[in-house]
Amino acid sequence: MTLTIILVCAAVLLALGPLAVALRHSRAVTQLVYGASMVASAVSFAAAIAHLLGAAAPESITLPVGVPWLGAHLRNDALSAFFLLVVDLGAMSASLFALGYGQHETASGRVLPFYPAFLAGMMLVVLADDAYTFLLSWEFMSLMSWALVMSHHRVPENVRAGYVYLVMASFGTLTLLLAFGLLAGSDGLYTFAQMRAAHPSAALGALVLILALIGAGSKAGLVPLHVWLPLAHPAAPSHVSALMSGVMTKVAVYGFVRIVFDLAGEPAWWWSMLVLAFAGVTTVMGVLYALMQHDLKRLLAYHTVENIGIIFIGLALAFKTHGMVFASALALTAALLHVFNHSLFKSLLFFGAGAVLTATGKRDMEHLGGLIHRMPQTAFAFLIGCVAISALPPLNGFVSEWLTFQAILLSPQLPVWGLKLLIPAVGALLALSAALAAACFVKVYGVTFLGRPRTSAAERAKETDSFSLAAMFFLAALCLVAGILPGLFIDALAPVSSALIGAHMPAQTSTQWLSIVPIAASRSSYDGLLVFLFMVISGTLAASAIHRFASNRLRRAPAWDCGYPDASPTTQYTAMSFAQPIRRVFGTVVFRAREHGDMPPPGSTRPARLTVELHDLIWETLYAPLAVGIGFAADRLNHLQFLTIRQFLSLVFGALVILLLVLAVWP
Amino acid sequence: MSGIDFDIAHLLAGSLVLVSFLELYQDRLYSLLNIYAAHALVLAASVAWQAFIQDAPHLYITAAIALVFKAIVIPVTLHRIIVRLGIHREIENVVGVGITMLAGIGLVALSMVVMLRVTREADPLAREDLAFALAVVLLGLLMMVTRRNAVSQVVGFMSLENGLVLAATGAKGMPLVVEISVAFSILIAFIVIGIFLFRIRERFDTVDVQALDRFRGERR
Amino acid sequence: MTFEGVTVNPLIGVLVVPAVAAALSAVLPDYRATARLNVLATTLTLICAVALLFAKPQPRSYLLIDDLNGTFIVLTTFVGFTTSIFSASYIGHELDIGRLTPSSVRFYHAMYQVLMFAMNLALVANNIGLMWVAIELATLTTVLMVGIYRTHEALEAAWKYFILGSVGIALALFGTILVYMAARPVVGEGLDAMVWSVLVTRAGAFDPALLDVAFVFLLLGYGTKVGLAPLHAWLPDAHAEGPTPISAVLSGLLLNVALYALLRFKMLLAANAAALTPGPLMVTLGLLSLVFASFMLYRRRDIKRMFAYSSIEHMGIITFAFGIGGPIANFAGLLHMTVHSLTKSAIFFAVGHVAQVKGTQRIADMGGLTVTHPVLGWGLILGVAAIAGFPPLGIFMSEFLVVSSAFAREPLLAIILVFGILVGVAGLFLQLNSIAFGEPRGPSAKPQASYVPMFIHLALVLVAGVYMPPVLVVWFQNVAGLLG
Amino acid sequence: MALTLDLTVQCAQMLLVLLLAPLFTGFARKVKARLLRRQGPSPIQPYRDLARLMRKDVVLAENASWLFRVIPYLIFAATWVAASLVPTFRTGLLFSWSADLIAIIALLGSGRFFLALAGLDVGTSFGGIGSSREVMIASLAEPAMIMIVFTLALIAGSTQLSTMAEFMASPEVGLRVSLGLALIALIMVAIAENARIPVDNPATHLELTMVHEAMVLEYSGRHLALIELSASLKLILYVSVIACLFAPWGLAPAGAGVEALAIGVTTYILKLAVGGFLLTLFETSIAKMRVFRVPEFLGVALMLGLLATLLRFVSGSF
Repeated sequence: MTLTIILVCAAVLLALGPLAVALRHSRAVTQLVYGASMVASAVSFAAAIAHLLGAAAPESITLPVGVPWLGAHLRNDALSAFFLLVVDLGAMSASLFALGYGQHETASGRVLPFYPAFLAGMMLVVLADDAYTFLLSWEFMSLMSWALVMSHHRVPENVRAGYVYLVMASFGTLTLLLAFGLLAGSDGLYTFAQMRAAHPSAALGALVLILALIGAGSKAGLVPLHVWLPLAHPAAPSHVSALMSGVMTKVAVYGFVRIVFDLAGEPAWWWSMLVLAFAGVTTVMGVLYALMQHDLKRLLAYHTVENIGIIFIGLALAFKTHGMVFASALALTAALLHVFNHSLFKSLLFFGAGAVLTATGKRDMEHLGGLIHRMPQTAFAFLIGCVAISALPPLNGFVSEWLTFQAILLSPQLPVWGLKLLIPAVGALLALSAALAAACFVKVYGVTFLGRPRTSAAERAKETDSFSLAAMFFLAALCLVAGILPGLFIDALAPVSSALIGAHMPAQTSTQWLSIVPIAASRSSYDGLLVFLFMVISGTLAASAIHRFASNRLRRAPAWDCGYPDASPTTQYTAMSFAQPIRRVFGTVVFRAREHGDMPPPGSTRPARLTVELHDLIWETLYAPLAVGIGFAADRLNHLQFLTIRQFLSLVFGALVILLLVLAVWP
Repeated sequence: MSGIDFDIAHLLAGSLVLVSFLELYQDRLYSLLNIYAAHALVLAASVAWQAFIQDAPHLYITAAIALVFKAIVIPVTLHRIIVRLGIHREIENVVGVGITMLAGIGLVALSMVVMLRVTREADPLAREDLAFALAVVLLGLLMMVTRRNAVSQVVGFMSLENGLVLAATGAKGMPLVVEISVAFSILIAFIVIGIFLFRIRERFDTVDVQALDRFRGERR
Repeated sequence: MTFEGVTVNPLIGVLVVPAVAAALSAVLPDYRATARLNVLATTLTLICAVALLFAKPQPRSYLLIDDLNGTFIVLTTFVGFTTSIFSASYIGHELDIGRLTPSSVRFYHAMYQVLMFAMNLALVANNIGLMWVAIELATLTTVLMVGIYRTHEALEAAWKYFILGSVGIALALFGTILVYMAARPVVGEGLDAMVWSVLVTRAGAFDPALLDVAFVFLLLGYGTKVGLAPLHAWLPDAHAEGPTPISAVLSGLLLNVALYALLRFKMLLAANAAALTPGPLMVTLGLLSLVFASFMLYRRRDIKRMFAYSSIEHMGIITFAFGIGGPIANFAGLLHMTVHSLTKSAIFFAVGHVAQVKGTQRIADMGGLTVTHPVLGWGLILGVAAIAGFPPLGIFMSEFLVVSSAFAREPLLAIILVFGILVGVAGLFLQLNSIAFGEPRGPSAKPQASYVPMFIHLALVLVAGVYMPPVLVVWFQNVAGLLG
Repeated sequence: MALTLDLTVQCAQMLLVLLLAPLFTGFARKVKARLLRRQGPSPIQPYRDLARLMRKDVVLAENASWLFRVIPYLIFAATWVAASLVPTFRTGLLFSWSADLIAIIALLGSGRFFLALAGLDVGTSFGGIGSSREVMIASLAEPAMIMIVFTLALIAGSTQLSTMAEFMASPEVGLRVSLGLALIALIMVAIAENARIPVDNPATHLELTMVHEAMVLEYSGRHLALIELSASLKLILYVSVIACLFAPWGLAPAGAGVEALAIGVTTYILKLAVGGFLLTLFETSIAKMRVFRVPEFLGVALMLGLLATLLRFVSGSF
């Protein structure tokens, strides 16, 4: 029953696209489209929750569209229901945000038709039950998001970003197509049920894993294949980049989980090592890139790469090759919980960035500052997002990271030697990236919201509209609830992990005081609620005691500036200067960072100039040579266009002679 | 099919290949046209002989077309066009004559190997004919590839077409042979008219295909 | 099919109507009348073709209707019909800006109908010699139409097309003669040895070696018409210099008809077990043209020449699909042929509008199409997305089937195929970015011709991508079985 | 009955830690002064400073936002909650299972996060210097700390501090190389986190060198008092973690009677005294490093932690 409701919602969303084109001249089209998509995703969200919490049996429907002799199979099992829940929650909040944000959208004619179709595409990917429907909705999702990225096409960078994104998306889809080709075999068993029944051999499974890792990894943003993500996400309008970062990457994770955990059969021992290596590198590189940025949305996009790394660390530990089913169940639950948490706080942060963008018209942090006085509510919601993404208690980011650490701690019993050495290293990388993430978000919040406004645009900023604020506070509240009562969410994930791995974490709600216990109480437990209550009580206790017994008088005075006459706002720390110590520690190796100071000769009043030179090594060593290679090949082949007729004839003649020679030689 | 008929047919087909070789050797347009006329003549003889052996009257029409149209009308018109275009004294050859001849020999050997390997139980005449026809076709193509002048390329194409007619007549009882040769004649007529009608001369001041190519689309 | 009491056999109708129309338009003085006659003639032919589908006449010695050419006849006449609507307004505009004279327009419409006649004849011909003559006639008419503008480049393109086409046709004739030679000892002399329906039943007994040589010549002969890689040289210039409706017909239909002829002969070889499988030949040519054409997209400066190379790329994919063989790949090949001709002709309609609106075909001089002409711009983007193989349009399904079935059988070839497709998509969108997006460049006149044909085609491609009518599926499947 | 006893012990623990913290800082300053052969203020001087600061009124910068005024209470709450969960004189505290060692480190992390934000809020460059250096140090100290936690968790089989302490007190812990490495790494991280001499000089006001002081430069009155108190709480937290893990003798077991608690308290105070003396001895014997040599210092700590974990992962005996 729930599946039909969800499909109706998807159909409504698909119908909204042409409707938006038809009504493009009417004034209320923005409100209509976003309102309708919010309602549709809300209904579908309710259906998904009903299915997941009710632990209902998987339903499936076959529509007569698609490959003629196959039809389109759609199925809503526990895994799909969870990811559908994540997609619809993101869609709902993005549409709510867009109700307010959409007013300021200049190219709304290019955003409205594709936005609901993008949502429908994501929902269908999660429900697809055969290779054709899966890839169709996967590629349709990419096409729609490409169109959204290209909505501000007058800016050349956006056009380039859209182009890189589309080429990488096609590359990813074709890799997945090869993976499905392997699973389907030569007589075309394309439905997932047939693929599961076929029980692929170990070698086939390994190849499918590699192809899925490349295909889904490129859409999710694993490091060597992440280059499009920081280009495309900032180029899209804010509510779309929130969806792309927070939700589309999760649909890519769903693709990986569905192919590798569900269809690819028994995992081999080295699978987790491969995924772990990719994940560890992704986590650290993502956050190091983010630290070097001063464009707000690019920084958040790079952080998506980091959090995808964390999710894939959880997935890597979730392979059940080592017989320790509970450890795998814990790791999978940790990964899925981080999927949910990340979609919450990443969307919240992108909404905040969107609100700042509309208020000041600027994305570059170096031109912002002091927004906490002018946009207090946005600042508060953004602060909650920053604390959550930096994995600090009592919010939800810490819970999933803590579970991942517990999964890592369970691994010494693993028989595989390689894992014994790789896992502590990845544990160290995870801890390092958590600390660097906290540093990065101190920079983001401090430079953007605190301090004094660095430009007049930041000075004239005003608070955003109520819809955007509603969306932001809705997500902030969810972050807090997921941080305080993680047990509820972990129990909701139990059917998913038992479907995929056959076991799930011990029921959390039975433990006292709603704390979460990964394996056994004696081993480790964490109680979000109590820690939060303790902090609130001790904080208010201290405040009231001091205000009653000690003084509560307060007066304002100019800040201490070592006696300099006019402390202009430019003396404040900027994003690049804040990251300078960390850049000096990590940057020289990872980005070949060099600083060139050029001091004026004594007596001249020319300002000194400090230039920082950073290289994106991955782009320069992997993608630039590829583009140069294709350009070179295109140039060489281009000469074939300008031959004389005689030379073309000699081509034909050569082909004929070669074929005849082949015939003569052939037995 | 008694021995003598086979030998004569064999002789005529072989001589056609020989004339094709001669054409390869020529580098002056006048002599090229004369050799082509001879080429058409031999073809007409061979088709007539085939008509006699297979006592298929319609082949006589093809022989007549070959004789009248290809041996006389086309060379004369081309002759007059060359004089009008004033290119009769040009000597042009892209690849050295020696290399062209060697390539020609290679091609004949290739066609022999391909064709003889093919038909063992079919009657020998058809097999021989096809081998020679393939040789003439390949030589015609070689000529088109190694010549720079548009008219000599057309002559190459026409000798290629003669090879086809030889093959068609060699295939005993093949219907539509006449229609095909008529279609080809129209095609050749188009070419000749094409040279004249498109006033290649006035447009490009020369019929040298090299000049023609300067006006390729999307100049580099 | 009774028609006011006159029982007109649709098979004859499909051929007679264009022939009569050609004669009439050569005679009619006023060019506007010939334009309307052109549209009327193509509508009548379309009706006959559709009628043909239901009243399946028995194969006769010269004409044959079976599942394979049933669909292609309808496709050809339909695209001919929509192109005639487009060309009516397009040619009118070309006349206004003086690129064509009224007499040349009359000549153009006559040649258009002769081309329709030739293609229909080639599709329904049962006699392989007749099929050869029909394709030869089609080549001649397109040569004349390509050269209709009388500019230097047009003449050079026509001349190149003429020479290469004639060489191709000569090779095809040699192949046909060889097929006859192979058939003669088994089927007996005379007409029967040229009748395809007889040949396909008796092909098992032919001499395999002769069939192989024949197929080589046919592959190279008709391959030139299909525009496969080493033989493609005429195609880009013919598309770029000829009038746009002719590029649409050339790209959409003539390539299909040539490939259809090749498929007829592939069926012969498939029936003969001993003959060398044509698979490897077609696969190599297909991959060669796919990868070659994909790389050529990058440096193109003329919009029509770019889409010509895209046609070569897709013909490469289709030939690869038939080369791979197997029911799924063959079905995908047939589907790809149908959907490609619809999409490519739609794109050429759009390109025709763009050329008229921007007054030039050079990509560097046009830009920001979605800003100046939103409907045309987004139509072109939809067309390019369809040709690049994005869902939910038809080509995605055929590429899905080809790649997945190919990877299961020959992984290495499938990887080259995927590489070619990816490079092609990257090249196509690189050019599209400069045409459709960014700041508007170049003049932007008001478009005359109607967008209706373009959007009809794209709607059909969308339908083919989502829901295939079952009757079409059944035809394609049993033809896929025949193809081996 | 047991619940009330546990509750009283828990409250006793929270109060004990709160009261002892300033004393411990005062004692450390006194010992340092004596080692430098000068008189030095009395150990209870910090209490007088706190009382003085509490009475003074707060001088806020014009640009300071509401966050600037809330942060001291947040930091104090986080640090106090963390400190109250560390077993000092008795293991098995009532609320010890609500947060394990990783959660305690994370609580300190959020304290540091807000302190860094406070530094940036005022909008002068001093706060920026302090915050950027603080997060650089934290970005190396935290992974080292997590590595230490991994080592200890693998040895003790749990990340709960009380179970670890009980395991450390039990005989089967034995002498292990990884424990030695973990101890050295923990000491180095403690020094870095509490801004002691080699990493940062707590007593200085020289802009170029200070890290922790730069962030709190703008605080005054009761806010400054709270931050000073949190700093000393954090110091005593680290010392008691080292004590309970690496010197667990005298820790009263879970249900122990009054006299066991008394022994526990006395040994705890003794351990504090020894810890304070050793800390100041180490501080006076070493000069402050340049800020950009701190990464190598903390790099050593991270390597030691990683080595300890690797040894632990590789085989049970290490």
